[in-house]
Amino acid sequence: MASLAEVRVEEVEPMDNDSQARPEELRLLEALLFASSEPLDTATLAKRMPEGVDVKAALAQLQAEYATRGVNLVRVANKWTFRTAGDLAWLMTRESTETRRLSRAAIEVLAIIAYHQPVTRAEIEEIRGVVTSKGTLDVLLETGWIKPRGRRKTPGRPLTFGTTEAFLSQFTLEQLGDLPGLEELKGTGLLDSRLPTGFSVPTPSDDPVLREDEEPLEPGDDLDLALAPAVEPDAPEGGSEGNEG
Amino acid sequence: MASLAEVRVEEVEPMDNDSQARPEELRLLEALLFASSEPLDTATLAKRMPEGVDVKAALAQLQAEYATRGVNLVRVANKWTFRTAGDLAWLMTRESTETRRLSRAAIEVLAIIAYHQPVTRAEIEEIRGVVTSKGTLDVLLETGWIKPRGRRKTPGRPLTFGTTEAFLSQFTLEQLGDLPGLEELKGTGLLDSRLPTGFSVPTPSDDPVLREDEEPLEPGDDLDLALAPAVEPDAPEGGSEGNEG
Amino acid sequence: MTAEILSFETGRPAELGEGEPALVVDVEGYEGPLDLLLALARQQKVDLAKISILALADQYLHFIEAARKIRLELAADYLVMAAWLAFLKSRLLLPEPPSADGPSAEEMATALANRLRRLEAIREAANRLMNRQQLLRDVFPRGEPEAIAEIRHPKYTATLYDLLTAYAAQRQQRVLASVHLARRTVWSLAEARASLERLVGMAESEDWGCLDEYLLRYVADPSQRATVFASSFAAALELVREGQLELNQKEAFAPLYFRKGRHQPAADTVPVPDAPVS
Repeated sequence: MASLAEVRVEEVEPMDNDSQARPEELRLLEALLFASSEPLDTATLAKRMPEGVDVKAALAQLQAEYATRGVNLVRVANKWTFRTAGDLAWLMTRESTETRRLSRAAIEVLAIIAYHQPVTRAEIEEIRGVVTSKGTLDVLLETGWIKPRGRRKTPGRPLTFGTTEAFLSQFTLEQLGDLPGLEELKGTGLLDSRLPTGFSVPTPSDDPVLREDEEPLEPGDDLDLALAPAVEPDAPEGGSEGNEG
Repeated sequence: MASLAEVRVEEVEPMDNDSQARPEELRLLEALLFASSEPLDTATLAKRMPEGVDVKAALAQLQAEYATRGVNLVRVANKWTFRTAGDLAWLMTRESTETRRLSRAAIEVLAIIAYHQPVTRAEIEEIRGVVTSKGTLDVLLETGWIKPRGRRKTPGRPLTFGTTEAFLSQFTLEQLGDLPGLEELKGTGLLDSRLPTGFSVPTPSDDPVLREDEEPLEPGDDLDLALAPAVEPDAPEGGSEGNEG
Repeated sequence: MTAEILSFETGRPAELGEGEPALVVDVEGYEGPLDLLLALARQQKVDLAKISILALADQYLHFIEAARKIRLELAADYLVMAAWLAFLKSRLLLPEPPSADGPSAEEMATALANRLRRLEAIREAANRLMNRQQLLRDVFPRGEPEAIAEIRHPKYTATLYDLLTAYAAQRQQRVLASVHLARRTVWSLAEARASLERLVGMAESEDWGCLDEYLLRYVADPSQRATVFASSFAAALELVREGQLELNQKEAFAPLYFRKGRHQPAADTVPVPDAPVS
């Protein structure tokens, strides 16, 4: 066995020689990105690189290098990060720390927020045809994937919800435009929720800049209360939202 | 820039083709080691690998592959883990400078060292009439403006302190002798002109040549211990130096 | 029904008796009336755009009726939808009124079909989203991140002026303090007597002088007054005994006056503060 190991190491050596010609900036990027558990954006990386390094080119090269490895360089929320290769999920199951299982209702609400954002609770309910329980929104808020982003300038000033960077990171999306099936949905006109307000815009956006029909949250906003405006805590909600996916 | 990136990616492609021939177990090990929250030993890795994989050989190959990269596969206490390359430690630290004013106590001590060097801690204390806290000397040593230069040939062999070149540079002095003497200090009104006749200000000198009553520092000198010989960490020091800042 | 569905929320699968109709078994899995409608529409196995809303309304109403026969309660949402569908059905069956306000029956049916399509589309999107590689489920970040260490370099500042001021103040303070402390703490008897003798010697006139006044002139620091006074008084008494000095005090605590002694003293004529001689 030991001898086999040695043979293999020797086989590898030519590769090492190759990589000595590898630009130093790849080593630096590699080290920075490897070390960090959080995705890093190009600007942050550039700041840490020596002057004159073409960070974008180096990242592209690094991404190509790692494409076939067990660890890939991916772009999420316009930031770069190393992640284990998707096809190795089977291997990684032990690492998985009891991932949250979202209820079917929660998954639907999350999708509606993602594809229709900014969207109010009433609009979510209009699409689903059912009252959203506070618990469902709470669970989603807890994941950190959605956030209240403002208030709609309509009577009652309802909260508008949108997705976060953590959402993009969770689903390995470079940007919101990469949502699966988004183009088809836009094509069918189904994203236009056709609410009487006429405010909805058919293209979802997580741009933190508020839309014309939104106003900012106020510092003292009691989001908790705002989430459950006039809904009974029990019966109708629970009743309408039964089963887990 | 974009075009450059493309060119580079293309250059890398042959390498990708190479790595397609890379044994799958290297990908698996890579992913496992990357995602693990702690170093893994060979036995644990072997358990996660498909049957018949020579884990030791694969680890050796992986280690060789990563040897010249920004991230190395290292062995810690018989367990394997990825670590950023040792020579890139500088990259993994963020340095920031913050401007701080020296405390009044530190400035006093510094001034006494400047004028009376070579001077021991006990002598400083005699001049100031208060115990000098270790912290004050630490801060001064940190500034790089003072340094221990030898030991006084008296019982206990206390350290003697003197100023450095950085001191001269900080205070824009061509040489230590440019520090104003007694008459100049009186002339500027810093010293009271009615001081008793015995009062004198030494002619400062930072001549590195040890004086007759000094002996050189020894290589293994534990300067830290020497700085705080037998002083209580708390009460008397802090109490006597309340005038910081 | 409510109760059963709540039990669903706790994750316990609904248990149904063998004899219950399959139709009702299904109702509990639905996320509200729209979901139920969508499921029924699926049974038509046609494009939702071409679905027969009339047939769908019929199916829904049948379903609700069947459900009500067995179950006492249905969530209000389902009943509202039933009512609306019954209304839509009647509108669809009747000829359009000539001057209809609001949407026509056809438009209402299309709107319902669109709602169903939209719900179906978002579900499909949700599925595709959830099937993406998810962090901590399929792909993993660095398990043992290496923190970027923040090294703070304090840059100390001090000016030459700071340095010289500190030095001068420190040295000066110590020197002056040592001078004062040595001289002022105690006025010895010998010092007091010498001073008094000088005072008396200088006093040419035969007038009374105020001892307190002289002493005050001597002693700049008021805190030294007590020791100076005590020593001087003791010295003065001795001088009186020797006949070199006469003392006078009008009453207790009144100022002490002195003048040069005129004659040799007699032991019994020594004035004492308590019994002053006028």
